[in-house]
Amino acid sequence: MRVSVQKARFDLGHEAQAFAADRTDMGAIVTFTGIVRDVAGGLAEMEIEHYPAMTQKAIEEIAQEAKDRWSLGDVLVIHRYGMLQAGEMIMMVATASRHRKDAFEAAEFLMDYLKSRAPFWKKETTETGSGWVAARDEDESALDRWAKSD
Amino acid sequence: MRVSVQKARFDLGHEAQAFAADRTDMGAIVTFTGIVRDVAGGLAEMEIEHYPAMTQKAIEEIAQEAKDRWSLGDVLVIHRYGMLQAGEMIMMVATASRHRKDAFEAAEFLMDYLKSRAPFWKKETTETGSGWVAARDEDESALDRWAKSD
Amino acid sequence: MDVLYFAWVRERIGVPKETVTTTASTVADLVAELRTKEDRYEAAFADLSALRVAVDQELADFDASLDGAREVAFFPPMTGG
Amino acid sequence: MDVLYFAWVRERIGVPKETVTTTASTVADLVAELRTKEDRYEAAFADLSALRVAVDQELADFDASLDGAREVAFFPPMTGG
Repeated sequence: MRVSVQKARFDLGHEAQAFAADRTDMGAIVTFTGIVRDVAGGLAEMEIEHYPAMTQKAIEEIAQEAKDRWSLGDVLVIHRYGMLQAGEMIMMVATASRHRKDAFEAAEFLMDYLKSRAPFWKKETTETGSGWVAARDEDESALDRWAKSD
Repeated sequence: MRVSVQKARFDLGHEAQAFAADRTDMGAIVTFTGIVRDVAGGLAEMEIEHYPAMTQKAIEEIAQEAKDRWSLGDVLVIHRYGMLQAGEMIMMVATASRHRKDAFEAAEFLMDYLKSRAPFWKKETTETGSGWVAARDEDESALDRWAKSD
Repeated sequence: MDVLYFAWVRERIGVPKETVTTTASTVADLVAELRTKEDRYEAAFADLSALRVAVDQELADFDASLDGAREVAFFPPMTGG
Repeated sequence: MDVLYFAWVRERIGVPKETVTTTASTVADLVAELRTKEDRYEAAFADLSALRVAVDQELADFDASLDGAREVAFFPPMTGG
């Protein structure tokens, strides 16, 4: 398990290949990559603020919960902060498992939790002004499906 | 949309990076990679047979159906045939969408269909002999969730 | 009509492809015809539930018509991905 | 006690962090105290449903106890990923 909260860019190709390399025990690798999308008005830049003392720990807890709930060989989470341009990669997760169902579900779980429970906030600046990205109701409700019944 | 049925190895890193590059309109990229898993007895090699006249067309139809059912910016499917060793990548899919739900669902849909509807057959050779990999009941039943109600 | 075999069906029949002259109107009729040919066909077609079929490179059922068909392929359930 | 603010909460309050001397026993008590200080606090805390809180770097509810707490952070709903 590796969790990296970083300002620097990362190379999806390099990370995906390194994560998948020599996993002869794992048949399935799923990756998710989040990219800064251009918005109406033309995105000039996106600034990602985070809560340094909390971020790493919060993501590690989420990743550990994924490992507890699914049969995973490995988990990787990279999340950037700072100033980003349209088209730049914000973050990625990767999961490895024997069968594809675990890898897919764990990656979706990680994304649903990162969206609403990891302490990041995004501010978009366009030609016409700037504003904080609002949380989407459907991101909050996406968490419901992972609620434990016990 | 790109579908490649090939004997040659592919570079997940290169493919993932190229697929994601400059997608300023797409915020979410999901990839799935299938890897030859080692099995009890020690896998010597895996041979993948396919139906050349049908494979490309069948996968293109599956990819087109994914594009019809979800809001996708792009779809990539690479599937190898021939002789593979443990740890080698068999295939990958990649999907791009504005929001993560479409990319995840489309990638799972593609995988469920490729597993049971694309004309590939796997033969494993171990130190103790060789045999055709049997289809798993759960792969067949995985298709049920994509059944159209109309 | 070209008849193709893949995976263990190919191994049991012994050839990947053959040309068959037939008046069978459905896939099931063709299978019935082939089964009477030789033991190796009987061995390959003994359990139809273990087989899948494609007519002109499209997945089909065993009761599919062969009217105008140029190529029929028999194989076990697919294991792609 | 250290009180931290992020995103638009930070912008409204005007500082990312401050040290507050308080006898508040819950987060809600602390919020009530802060709101009486200055207009900028009232502006930031006007709608609690738009706010989230962490106590010692763990997400918490507004009725969470501050007993032994060293750091409280206020921020809008998170938008990671």
